[in-house]
Amino acid sequence: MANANCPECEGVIELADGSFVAGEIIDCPDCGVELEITSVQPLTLELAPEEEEDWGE
Amino acid sequence: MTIKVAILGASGYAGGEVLRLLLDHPEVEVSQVTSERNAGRYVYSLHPNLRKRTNLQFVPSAALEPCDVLFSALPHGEAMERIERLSELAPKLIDLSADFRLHSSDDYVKWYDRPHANPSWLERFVYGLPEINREAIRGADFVSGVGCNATVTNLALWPLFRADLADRSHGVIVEVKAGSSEGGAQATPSSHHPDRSHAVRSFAPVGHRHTAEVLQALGAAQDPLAVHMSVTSIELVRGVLATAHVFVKPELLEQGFALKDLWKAYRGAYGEEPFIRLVREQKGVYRFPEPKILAGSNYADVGFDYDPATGRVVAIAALDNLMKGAAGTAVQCMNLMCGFEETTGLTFSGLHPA
Amino acid sequence: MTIKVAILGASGYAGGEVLRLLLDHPEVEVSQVTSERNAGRYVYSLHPNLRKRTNLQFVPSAALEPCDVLFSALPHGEAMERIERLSELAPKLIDLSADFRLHSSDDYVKWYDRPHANPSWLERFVYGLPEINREAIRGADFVSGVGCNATVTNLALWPLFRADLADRSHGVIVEVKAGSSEGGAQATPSSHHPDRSHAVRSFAPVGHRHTAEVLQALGAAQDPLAVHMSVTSIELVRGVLATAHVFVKPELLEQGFALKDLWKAYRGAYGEEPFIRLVREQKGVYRFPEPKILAGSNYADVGFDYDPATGRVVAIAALDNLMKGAAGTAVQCMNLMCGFEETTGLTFSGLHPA
Repeated sequence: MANANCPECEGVIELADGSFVAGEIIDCPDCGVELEITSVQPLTLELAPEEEEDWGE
Repeated sequence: MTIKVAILGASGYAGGEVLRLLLDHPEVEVSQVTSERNAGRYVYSLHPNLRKRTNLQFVPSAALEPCDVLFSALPHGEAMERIERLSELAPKLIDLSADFRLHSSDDYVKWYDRPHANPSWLERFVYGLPEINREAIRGADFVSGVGCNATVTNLALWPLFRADLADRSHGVIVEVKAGSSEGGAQATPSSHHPDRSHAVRSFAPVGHRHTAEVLQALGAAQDPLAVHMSVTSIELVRGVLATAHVFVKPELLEQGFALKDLWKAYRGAYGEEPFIRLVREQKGVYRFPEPKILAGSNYADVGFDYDPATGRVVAIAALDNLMKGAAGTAVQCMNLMCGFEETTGLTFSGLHPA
Repeated sequence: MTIKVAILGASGYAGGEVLRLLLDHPEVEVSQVTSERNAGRYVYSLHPNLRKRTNLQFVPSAALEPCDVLFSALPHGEAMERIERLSELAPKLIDLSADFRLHSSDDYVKWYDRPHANPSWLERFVYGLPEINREAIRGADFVSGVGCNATVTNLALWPLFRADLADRSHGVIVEVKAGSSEGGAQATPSSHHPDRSHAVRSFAPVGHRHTAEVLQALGAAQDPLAVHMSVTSIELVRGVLATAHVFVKPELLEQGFALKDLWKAYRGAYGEEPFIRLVREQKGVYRFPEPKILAGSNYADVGFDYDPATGRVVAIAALDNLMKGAAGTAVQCMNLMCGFEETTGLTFSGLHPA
């Protein structure tokens, strides 16, 4: 298991070895923010660029 | 070997909800349920959702026989009058009313405008909110219920005070939005459908009694905290949402307090809690806690937001006032008191859409 | 030894409801759930009530692996195109869509305005309403789901036709009042809150497709029956109520047909049914079936009234369109198909108040 902390909420993210590749986008299980896998060994994550959905209430 | 459990005052919403949960609880046999007015009638005549689930009939409280656990869901003021007699009926007692929630009889007089009938019993009761009082409840024989508006407020704020992040001198302002089932099963002019529908009604701008339990949970003798609660009735039957406004300690602001610190405080307080879910998401419709998807479940959803420009933390919590705010928490306490797995009989996840 | 179950198309309301039920089903392990659009995302991002209950993530349908039971909850028209491939994935398949509900491909073309993609499969599917088809379902490998408006109508009327009390020449007029979740998870102009709220909207005065299933269940080849359905959208999310109007056979009227004959017919049809409750009471607020206390439960409440002056029977039924009208009935069929106790994982009683 590879793990790293979510840059947004510091939640622990665990990924089974070999189940992910660099550049892949995953969701943080705690805060749901989209993260980009910037390296595999060691596992590093960055906030994926994504546009903020406008609710327009 | 199941335990025998009786419910005193089971004609109301809270008592009916305890009954619904216990009927599906693998360790429990519901021995008796009482209602003076409805003695002899089938319970499902008042609780139609329980049709075909039980043929239990209400009995008068005088007919109550000894049992292993007694839930009391009588109107406020009844249990404290009858506590001596009730305590002889069962070794473990859980009272959902407000009679034994406050530790100090002075507080009771102040908030409930009458002297407590049995003040010596106050210290024998443990406040029944497992998330902040689990070990005391585990070993207790007498446990009080919790107020729904107090609980949603306490669960929203607890991590901030546990981690000592809040500027106590600033006090707390909390706005509670509440559903109609908080008013109970008794019809009143204000619950008349044409007047209650689509209400956005300032029910209690000040002086709501549940404030006492928030002061008790978050207050500290040596460092008083001002809690300012306002309750607004909204278009909802089950469910309550609290939006609490707190300010971060100045010294922490200087050290660069940020959202991550809130995650740390909330995860630290609730990471292992079976019934608390942290909800703060970037996408989707339900990004912050919301009551309607919690109806019938024992979950409390807790979230937060932060305004770095002013240091204001907005702590948000939602729950079902009849479940996590009353009956669900009471059954959770029973599980702890009897050594059952804490989530037994409380795994319904709520509905979506609802 | 639990069985492996997958859900194809689990991002919608019906698929999400099957997932909610299976997560709490003691005999089942949910192996995979698919959604093309949401592949890789946690299921609770679309089903927030399932937060903290599962860390399952959606996978694309191409990644589906063989399993013991496959639920398909794809949009109408998909399963019939892909049935050959799907049937290789699991020995037992339950399709919640409308693709395999009708036995005759002519009926399918008539009601769904397009030819059936795989008509030979129609006779291999059993119509999945246990209350009128239990033995066939028990032995089946391929079972269809049920339409919610059809089911509430069928369950209201079935005892009358089973006991041959109705004057078939008169036909049946049925008015269905339906909640917004029948429209599914996709937002449309008509589901826009400011327009959908407080609607009392004549959604389908004539030609509702579910009529086909009522004709199939109650019709008889040699003695055709006219079923006239109208659907009105009302202020509700989950839930549907059917009010059906039928006239007693003239000869029975002459023999002094009375209310107790209706009790006899309904008890005869439903006395042993675990999920049907007969509701016709003199007192209380809920004297006839009503959907709101059924939300989340697999119950259908069925009742009736009778006007001796005209011989008109009013048959009334209520259910949760996502549960007894879809996912609950589908899981009930799985229990029958796999030899589990029929009520397993389906004991939630619904909430009151709600």
